[in-house]
Amino acid sequence: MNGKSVLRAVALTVIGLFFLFPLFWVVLMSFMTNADILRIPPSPFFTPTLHNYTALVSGELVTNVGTQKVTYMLNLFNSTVLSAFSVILSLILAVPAAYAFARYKFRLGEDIAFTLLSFRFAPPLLVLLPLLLYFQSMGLYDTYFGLVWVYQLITLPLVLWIVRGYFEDVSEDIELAYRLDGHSWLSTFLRISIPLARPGIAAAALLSFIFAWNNFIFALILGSSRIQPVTVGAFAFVTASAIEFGQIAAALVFSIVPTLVLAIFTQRYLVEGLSLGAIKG
Amino acid sequence: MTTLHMDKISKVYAGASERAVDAVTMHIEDGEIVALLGSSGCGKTTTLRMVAGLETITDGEIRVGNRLVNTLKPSQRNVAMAFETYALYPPLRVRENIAFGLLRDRVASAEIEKRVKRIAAMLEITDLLERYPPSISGGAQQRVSLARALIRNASVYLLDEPMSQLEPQLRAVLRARIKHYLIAGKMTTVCVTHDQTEAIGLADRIAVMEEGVLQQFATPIDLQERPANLFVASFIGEPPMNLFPAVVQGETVAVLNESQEVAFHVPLPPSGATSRLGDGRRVMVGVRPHKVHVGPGEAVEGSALVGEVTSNHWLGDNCHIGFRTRGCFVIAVGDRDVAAPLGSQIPVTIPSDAVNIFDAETGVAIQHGLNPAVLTAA
Amino acid sequence: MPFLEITGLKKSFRNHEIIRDLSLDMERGEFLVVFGPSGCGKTVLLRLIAGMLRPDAGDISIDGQSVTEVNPEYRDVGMAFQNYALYPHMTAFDNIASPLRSRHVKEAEIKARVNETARMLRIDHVLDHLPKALSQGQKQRTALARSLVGRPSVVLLDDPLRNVDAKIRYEMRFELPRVLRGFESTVIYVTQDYKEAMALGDRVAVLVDGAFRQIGSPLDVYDVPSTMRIARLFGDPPINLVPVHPVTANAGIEINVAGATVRLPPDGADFAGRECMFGIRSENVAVSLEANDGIPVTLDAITPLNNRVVMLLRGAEGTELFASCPQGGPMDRLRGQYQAWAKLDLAHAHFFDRGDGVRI
Amino acid sequence: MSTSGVASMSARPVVRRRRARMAGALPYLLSMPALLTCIGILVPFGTAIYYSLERYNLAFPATRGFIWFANYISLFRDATFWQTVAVSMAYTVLTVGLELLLGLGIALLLWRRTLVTNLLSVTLMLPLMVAPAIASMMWKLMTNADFGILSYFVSQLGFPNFRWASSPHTALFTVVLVDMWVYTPFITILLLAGLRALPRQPFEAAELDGVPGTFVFFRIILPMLMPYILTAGLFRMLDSIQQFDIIYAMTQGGPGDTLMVFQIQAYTQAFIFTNIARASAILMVLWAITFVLSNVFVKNWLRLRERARGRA
Repeated sequence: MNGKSVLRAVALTVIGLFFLFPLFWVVLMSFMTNADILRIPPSPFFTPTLHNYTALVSGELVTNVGTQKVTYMLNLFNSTVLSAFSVILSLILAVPAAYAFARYKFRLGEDIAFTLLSFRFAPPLLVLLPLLLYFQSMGLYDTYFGLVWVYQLITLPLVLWIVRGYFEDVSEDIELAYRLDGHSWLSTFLRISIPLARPGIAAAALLSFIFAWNNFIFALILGSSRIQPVTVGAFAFVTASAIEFGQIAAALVFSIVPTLVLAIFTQRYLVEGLSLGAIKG
Repeated sequence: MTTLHMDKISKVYAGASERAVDAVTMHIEDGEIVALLGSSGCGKTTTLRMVAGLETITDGEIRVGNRLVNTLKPSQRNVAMAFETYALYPPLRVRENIAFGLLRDRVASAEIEKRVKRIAAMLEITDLLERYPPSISGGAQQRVSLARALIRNASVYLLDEPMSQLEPQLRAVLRARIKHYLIAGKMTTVCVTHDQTEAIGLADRIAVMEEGVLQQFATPIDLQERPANLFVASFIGEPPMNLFPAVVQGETVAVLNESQEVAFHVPLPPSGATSRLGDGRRVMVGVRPHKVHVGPGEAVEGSALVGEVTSNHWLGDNCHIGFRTRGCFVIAVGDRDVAAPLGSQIPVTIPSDAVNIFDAETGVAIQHGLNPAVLTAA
Repeated sequence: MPFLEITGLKKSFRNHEIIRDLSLDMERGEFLVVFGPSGCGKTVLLRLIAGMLRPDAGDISIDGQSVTEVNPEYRDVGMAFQNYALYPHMTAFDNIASPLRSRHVKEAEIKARVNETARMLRIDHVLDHLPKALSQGQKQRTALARSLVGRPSVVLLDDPLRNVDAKIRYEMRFELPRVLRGFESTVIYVTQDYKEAMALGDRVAVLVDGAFRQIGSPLDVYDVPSTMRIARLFGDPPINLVPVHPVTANAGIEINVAGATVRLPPDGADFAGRECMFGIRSENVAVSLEANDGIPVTLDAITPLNNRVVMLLRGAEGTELFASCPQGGPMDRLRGQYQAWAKLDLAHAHFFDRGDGVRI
Repeated sequence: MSTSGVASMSARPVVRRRRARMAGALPYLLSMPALLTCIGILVPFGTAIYYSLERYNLAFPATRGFIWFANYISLFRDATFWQTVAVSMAYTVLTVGLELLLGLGIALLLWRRTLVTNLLSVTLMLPLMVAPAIASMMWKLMTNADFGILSYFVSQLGFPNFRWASSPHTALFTVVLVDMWVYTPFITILLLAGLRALPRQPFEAAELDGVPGTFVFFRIILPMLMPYILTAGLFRMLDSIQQFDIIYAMTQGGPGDTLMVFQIQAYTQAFIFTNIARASAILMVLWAITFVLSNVFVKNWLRLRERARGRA
């Protein structure tokens, strides 16, 4: 082994440590008692306990100050509902539009597409402030529907631009061949275009689910604790005083596990999704 | 400008069980132009890349001149290569791309200028010198890639599918100019191609490869007239060789038609060929289409037949005639003026010296031409 | 009345005219080969006929009915694509069955017809494969079967042999006409390979710059090309073209080719003084190494080509000329550079106007 | 060939439909639902512009009224606003710059495919999947003065009173570090995809021709990677300048107003001081910046798409 490859190995180790250690440590903490956490020097060797998790699941946090009710399971449920419905709505809205933008060079087409894209880059608060006031007067404040609709700000452009790229890759000749076989436009769309773009649609759905799940600011502003997702719920945890650190860690772990699991499925598509399909190999 | 010797070189890719290249031996003379010919996946490109040093050699030895190059880095082997995918440097202008390879040879800039100009003129890319590779057509990029390789002073020139993307009108002239350039500069060249017309047009000798194995390494004329086996016979030549199943019967070879009946007999020469072939042996009979004599004309020794014309493809300088005779479909190449209207009956002769006989099982050639000369014995 | 009639077809993209005033008549059951180099507009033409594009002007009618405004699915046109355009998620059987399914043909009937078509094209053993499991040749046959199985009134074959290997391509030249005869369709066959065009077509339509510049038999197109461009498209090696300036001398016309004066046979045509291109095919140039007879040239390279020997000659002023002769002569084993003399067979000479390239 | 079929020549359909009218409208019909949603979001955007031109504080509803550009004028005269601009810029430049350098370095390290690099590139995706707000909280736990493991490590290294985000001196450093943890993988993954999409042969050609490594890096790799670098950089820049989640979850803009970047400042104005107008004006300034950036971005991106497509 020469000096160059030693250097390389060291660099790779440091990189691995930097990006993995925080996850590792938080998972470890979530299995520690308060006493373990507060021990100096900290040690990765301790008797693991599920206490933090059972407390979260049962909704009763027993601390040395007393028992406190938490609704973290509700937050998890909210995250799931909000993300799932946002994705479904986005697919319904954006897949046909993605096809239109991919296939037809129509007037206004690019303009509309870019307007939709620009939402990805607009400061969210700019829209949220007036929306909050509207929602309050329209009765949409603190409703799933209202939030799902606002979530379209993130998920819709994502689905639109990823799926558009995939539709562009569906050969026009294949569609034409199917039309020439005597099939209508609609049947061609349903039986050829959609199945061939399915990997893209799946990737877009999974990625937009993750993005919706990870959102923080929308629910912080547009909902009360009744409908807030885990991101906001965990924040309330951290700032609340009487909660044990192990339980915070457990809550954080709870909130990241679903997206990490999904990420494993989306691995292949991640790059395209993250760059809105900008660099498709 | 040196010899290139490959001795039983083999390649097994990591994780593969088959040999991509299997004990290939080729001795290439100084200044010789050799083509590696075969269909995709036959190992020809792998062989080339082993010579270049871009693939490790699993087994065997490669020598450039007297130097064993097995473990040398590509840059130490002094070889120049034109890649099938062009491998141009997109951020550099065409001119810089071509001159790039001369960098380390420390050629004076005036000299570089002169050589670039000359090679660009030969390959008709003078107008493109200031452009960037992505902005020019595939055919033009291929020419730039060729220029980059040919301009170098290397020991061996490796050209991977060098003309596959050229415009058809340009191909013939560039092929001839490049051949002239290579011969004039006494450049030892190995050219990989899947196109047999390319190989025949360019090379002094052709190595036909299939499934990693060198099938035959011979001059174009030998490959056409004395193919070593059925693979070479059917791979070389446009139109490809007519092949029929046949049985040795006494002093003749009986050619069978599609219904396995005897269609016609090819007489064997009285030189004891029968004993060598063995009575009753199943063989394949091959006849080059351009050797089939169509029409009455002068007497040719061979099997005289009558065929019904089923297709007549007139191609300007010659014509390809397809005819059926007693259940056999035969393709013949005739002059442009051969009169063979569709449906007509024409006299045809298969000259004895145009018949190649192969073993039916192994495909190995037994005899080329039914004259005494015998190349291979099974 | 023609079965397929195209009149005055025009199509532009972004002010760039791709199809310019193209017209064509075809009889029912006719087989027409359209030959065009890349970028000649053939893809657009086929899309116009198929109905995926609408022309800017002109009309397309099939069997007396204008289809210009008709959706592709109602045109009764079949098409085989250069890249096959098979449906990757369907088996070969379902691919071929697609045109029948759209017409609600009974399943048993579909089965019978798909099998029959597949047998004709010798792919009946791979019908349950997905396209990705098929070889190039099988893909191409599947695409062909799909375009034919519904017996459409017009079949468009878009360079269907381009992506298959040379051997299959050559075999299909013999097989295709036989298969097509079984279907009675009116067929337009597009190719970029001049040999394929000449081999397959009784009539070859040469598509250059968005219009048919010549429609005729292979013999017409090869021996009497209407423009210089067309002359160059047919023949390998391409026809030699040399700019000449004919002058009247010695009671005849003389031109200067590669530094030598050549006297044209007196055939009446007088185009002395006109700037033109002199064209002569390689097979009409004879080369001799001994006789000091003809145009002095250097023989630069010898490149055999399909049982012929092609020679690159360089005359004075650097003019390059191709000559070719059948294999088996003294040229076979030459290597390197030689002094030689070229003789032109002026009976097969062509002259084109140097401005517009039209034949003189 | 038998003609047993029903659908031979005679089956030629008689029904012929015109396509012209339908075909023109189709793309609009398809994009209509998405378009309507888009309009539903454009309306509040218009409203926000209007708010920024009003005197509008929820605590004093009676004073509401249209005042043209007075909000902007007072904004530009206000030192706190310039502090916001400065912090936002510092945050953006630091995160994007450091992440690009680190990301490029890591991508180059991972370029060659081995078991280790493949594993590591999967590992790198994990931080990216963690919600930025959650990531911030994780780091908050790790930098806790009482039990944080990182606090312990730095104290062992000789900085016993390193206070991370609670000190105005190190707060910016802390949030930039978290941002780097979350987003460097984004840049790495993008650049790695770029590197791996580069054709291999030009590098083989350079190897064969014996071209020096530095020359290859600066004249070939870097220019070829530039579109990816620009895309990644601009993407990150647009996110960074609008950063909210990480900073809010870590310090809510503190300590003091050390970390009052655009969106935090606007949030504070709106929800602490109920000054909707001022918040809107701040956000409009931010929007103008992102608009310019995203236009640059989109142009570059389109070129990239065309090139990628042209090559494929």
